[in-house]
Amino acid sequence: MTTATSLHRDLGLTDDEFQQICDHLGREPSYTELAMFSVMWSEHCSYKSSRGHLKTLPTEGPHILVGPGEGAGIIEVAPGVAVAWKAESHNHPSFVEPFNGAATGVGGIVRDILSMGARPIALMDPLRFGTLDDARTRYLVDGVVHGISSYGNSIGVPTVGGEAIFEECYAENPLVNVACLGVIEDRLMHGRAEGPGNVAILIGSSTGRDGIGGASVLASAEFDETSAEKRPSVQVGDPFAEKLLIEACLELIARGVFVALQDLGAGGISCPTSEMTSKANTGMRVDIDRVHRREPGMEPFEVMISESQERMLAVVEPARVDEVLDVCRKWEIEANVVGEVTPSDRVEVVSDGEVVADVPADALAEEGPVYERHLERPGWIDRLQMEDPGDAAPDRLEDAFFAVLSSPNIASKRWIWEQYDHMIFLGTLQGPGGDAAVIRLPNSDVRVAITTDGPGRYCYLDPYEGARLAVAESARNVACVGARPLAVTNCLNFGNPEKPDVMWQFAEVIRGMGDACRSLVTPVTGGNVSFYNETKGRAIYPTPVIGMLGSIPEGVPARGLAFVSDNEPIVLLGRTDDNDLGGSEFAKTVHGVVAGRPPRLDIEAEARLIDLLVELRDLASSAHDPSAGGLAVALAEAAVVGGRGFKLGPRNGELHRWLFSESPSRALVTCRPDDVEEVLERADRNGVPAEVIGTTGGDVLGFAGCDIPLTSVTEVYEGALVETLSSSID
Amino acid sequence: MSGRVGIVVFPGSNCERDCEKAFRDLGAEPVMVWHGDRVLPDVDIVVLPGGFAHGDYLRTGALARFSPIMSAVRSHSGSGGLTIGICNGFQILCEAGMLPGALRKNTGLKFMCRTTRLRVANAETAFTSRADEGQVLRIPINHFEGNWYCSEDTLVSLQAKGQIVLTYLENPNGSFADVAGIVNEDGTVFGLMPHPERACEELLGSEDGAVILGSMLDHVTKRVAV
Amino acid sequence: MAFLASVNVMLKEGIADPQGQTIERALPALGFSGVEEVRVGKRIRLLVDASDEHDARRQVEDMCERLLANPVIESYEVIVES
Amino acid sequence: MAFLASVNVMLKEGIADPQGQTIERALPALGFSGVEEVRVGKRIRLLVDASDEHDARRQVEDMCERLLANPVIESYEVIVES
Ligand SMILES: Nc1ncnc2c1ncn2[C@@H]1O[C@H](COP(=O)(O)OP(=O)(O)O)[C@@H](O)[C@H]1O
Ligand SMILES: [Mg+2]
Repeated sequence: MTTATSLHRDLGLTDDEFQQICDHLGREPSYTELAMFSVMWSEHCSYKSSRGHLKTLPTEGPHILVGPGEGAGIIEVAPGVAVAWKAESHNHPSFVEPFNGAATGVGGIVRDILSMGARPIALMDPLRFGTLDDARTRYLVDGVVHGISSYGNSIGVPTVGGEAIFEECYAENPLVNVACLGVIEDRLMHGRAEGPGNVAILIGSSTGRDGIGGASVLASAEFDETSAEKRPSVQVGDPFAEKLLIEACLELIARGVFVALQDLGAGGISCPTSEMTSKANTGMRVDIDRVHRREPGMEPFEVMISESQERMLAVVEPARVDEVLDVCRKWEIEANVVGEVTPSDRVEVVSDGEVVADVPADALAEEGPVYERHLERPGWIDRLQMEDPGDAAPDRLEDAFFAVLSSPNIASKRWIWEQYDHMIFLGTLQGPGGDAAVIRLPNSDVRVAITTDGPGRYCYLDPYEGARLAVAESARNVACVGARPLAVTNCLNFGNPEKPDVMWQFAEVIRGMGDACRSLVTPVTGGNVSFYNETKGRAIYPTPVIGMLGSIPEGVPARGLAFVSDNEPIVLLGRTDDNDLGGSEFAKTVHGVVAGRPPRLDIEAEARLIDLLVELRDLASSAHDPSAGGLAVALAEAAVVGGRGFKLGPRNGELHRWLFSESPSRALVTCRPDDVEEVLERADRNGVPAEVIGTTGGDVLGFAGCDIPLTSVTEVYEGALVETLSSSID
Repeated sequence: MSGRVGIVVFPGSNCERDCEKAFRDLGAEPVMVWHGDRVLPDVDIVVLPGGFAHGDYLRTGALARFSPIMSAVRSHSGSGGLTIGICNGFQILCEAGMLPGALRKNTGLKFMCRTTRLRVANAETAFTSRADEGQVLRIPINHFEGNWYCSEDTLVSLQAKGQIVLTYLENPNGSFADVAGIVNEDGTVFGLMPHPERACEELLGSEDGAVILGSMLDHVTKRVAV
Repeated sequence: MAFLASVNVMLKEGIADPQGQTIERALPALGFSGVEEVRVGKRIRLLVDASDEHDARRQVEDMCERLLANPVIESYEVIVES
Repeated sequence: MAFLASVNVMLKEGIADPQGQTIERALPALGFSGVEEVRVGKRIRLLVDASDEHDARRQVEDMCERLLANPVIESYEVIVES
């Protein structure tokens, strides 16, 4: 074997890690082995900085069939009905090449879901960009949305929701997260290469030099000018190949052919060969000459770490190999036997009859380095929290209202979601535009609600509180559509973990997320960590994106955020704190300030509100939670989408505080006039403050003392984003 | 009411299950037909569903027209059987020359998924008998290449022969003469960009799609009865 | 013997080309004035095995007629190098 | 003075080209054997106002860098006729 010293640094391994590798092997690694370790021990694949903290998260509950550690979490949403739910990030690749970066991000999360044996049935795309006055950002937005649209639409999976948030801090580190929901059609798959003598079949696209060190290296090294050199390693997505891969695998899963199945993502074929064997205490002999290639003259190490898209590795009993190859032929997709499960605990790689790698599977998959990174509460955060939160009264309330409403963070995201097929499968009972999407599972009446939320601003001001607020809002959003929050997936986007303040933010977010999930009994079933979202030393806001999944009993009428008929009482549930303007959209857009403390959360009050919202399924004709933009925006959205105005009763105190405060644990509900007493009574029984603040109807938004015509509000809400983006270039 | 419906599945089709559900809910008997087969099962109606038949690389529907099943589809419609091409199916029918014109990229150069309002321009066809002339239907579109084109002369003759069946009230994609759906001269082959199968259930926002799918079933069950 | 062939597929004259128009609209903002009649089409390159250049051209033209171009809206030209 | 320019934009070597691969896989079924390395790119034609051929080329190359091509994954060539 040709060995390689010092090279390890170029591959992102520290001298110390290199020593550990030598210790594992009892010798210096070969070139191929070094490459395999470099991808498997990268931050992206090994979670070496985050593992210790992630362990503290609650992961178990009555509905959780599979927790973290597999391709996706598995949740039982109704007796005998299980779904897969998982989020991933594709931030760096999307910055380098927005269209393909986002497209391959979708492809990756879909294969995660598929690896569990589930059919992917819905996608969500939480996005973060810089501000739209920058042409490069507009180009990124256009490319990312087009990439998600082109990939998701052609594999026939609806994109039913997401987020689009624009802040300076994301200008050079846009966040492209994607979450996917799947349903187990036949049987749950596991990534365990049981049974020595079984064979490994590589299914899908041919292997090229795509992303040699792509995701791993890209996602594990801070950006700087030299990143240009990494560009040729951009991976191009092939949605058609993915579609064939999905159908072929699902047919084979239904036939019960697979012993084990895993996707190839970051780390290429090194990942499933080591992880599947490590889990099963087996080994694998891989003959890489049998890996179908797209390019001639590839080195063994290139084949082992290539991140060519649309590939899966299946473990199959020898007797059923032909069946697998036949089904793949029918779906016009390539498949080859590339290895065999061995009783050893090692991954052996053979090329031209020569052993080019021979590594303990555990060393690659399980025994990577774990770092207790130094963390420290930064001094700047105390100063920041002391600063004026920007809650002073605006000159004119109406101007402030329109300023907030036309902020791209608030205005309708129709321009984005109309580019996504959000209807296929005839299951989207509620698509983009609501608090959460409601999906009816195929061939059944079981309904689940999904949403994603990640208030980076709050987390910047106070990572612990911000994370709790993120969990609370996501749970509230699914409760608004009548669902009981069940489980959480997440995507944790942070700066450089080698910096003590970033690591402190991370630890605080984990602590906050864990506490909130414990209180709301919504275990964390998995997720993804993306570090090094930092350019030239400038880190993004700590941005944990929470993906909440909830279930709705059969036969419950779909409930949206829109005012559905005139003369209905508008009930505000929950307490409004006039001082909850820190980090608010009002403070940012009207005063240009992001400072102070985020809104205060009483998680018990949140839990009571959620119970009430679920209980009000039969009575409430609409429900919507005031979040970014506060009551003013929530009321406006309900009016615009419902096509009818409202009139509020008079109020004393500073109106702008009441209207724009972003206090959590609140919701607006409407109901038939005869039901209002019952609604208030139930609120009282649940210990939730409730107050009738107005009635629906008319063609004006009647904020106490300030009437605004619905038509102009609609124009601004629907038009603002399109306007700012229209200068965007394809 | 019955009616045997053959839904052609190309490798990249993705609306076949939706079509199956919509037709079954209307009381029909849908069966899936693999594009690689050379013969159709005994069916009254053939559906070319939406999707990306072969990834829609090069041109939408460009490769699908060469699928073995397509000659069987031709003779099916040749002998009076009904064929409907929805979205990608419409594109395939144009590429295959079974319908006039071609479909280009939307003028907005964006994929569009939204509910559109359609006017029934001809209610005398086997695909619109349940509608009244001029009736407005709310049915979603879902495409990047729905911008239908044909020559002026072709358009004139299509109009003269009542082959233009559906037009957009608000043209979303630049389609020539607001055309959303057309039939062939015999009235046996119907191609449209909107997805009727997505509008057959009140829960999904509209039941107007059932007007089209139901008309087809009326037609074939009548024929069967005779 | 293998010949390298290139095919240019363009929308026919008179058929509106939104891609071209979009680029044309975008160029002035980037400081390019005086650009007109922008048309966007496809370019396909391939290696074809043929007995001679003439045969290669014949094959590729045949591919265009049947697959690579749509005669309703597109025109094509074939370039063969040896 | 107006020059007619053509730009060929192709994916860089080594970058996967699913379109080309799909067409290549399909051709044999249509009776075209022996076709290889199919790559699909863009062809852009435009009229550019320039002082001379050299200036025209300079302008168009500039457009490629900034708008017509995606330098991350695509390479381009410019042909100027007078
Ligand atoms: N990138 C996107 N893709 C799809 N839908 C989006 C996207 N961004 C926002 N949306 C949709 O717009 C609506 C408003 O989003 P948001 O303001 O985040 O809702 P909330 O405040 O209830 O969390 C939601 O229904 C969301 O799904
Ligand atoms: Mg909400």
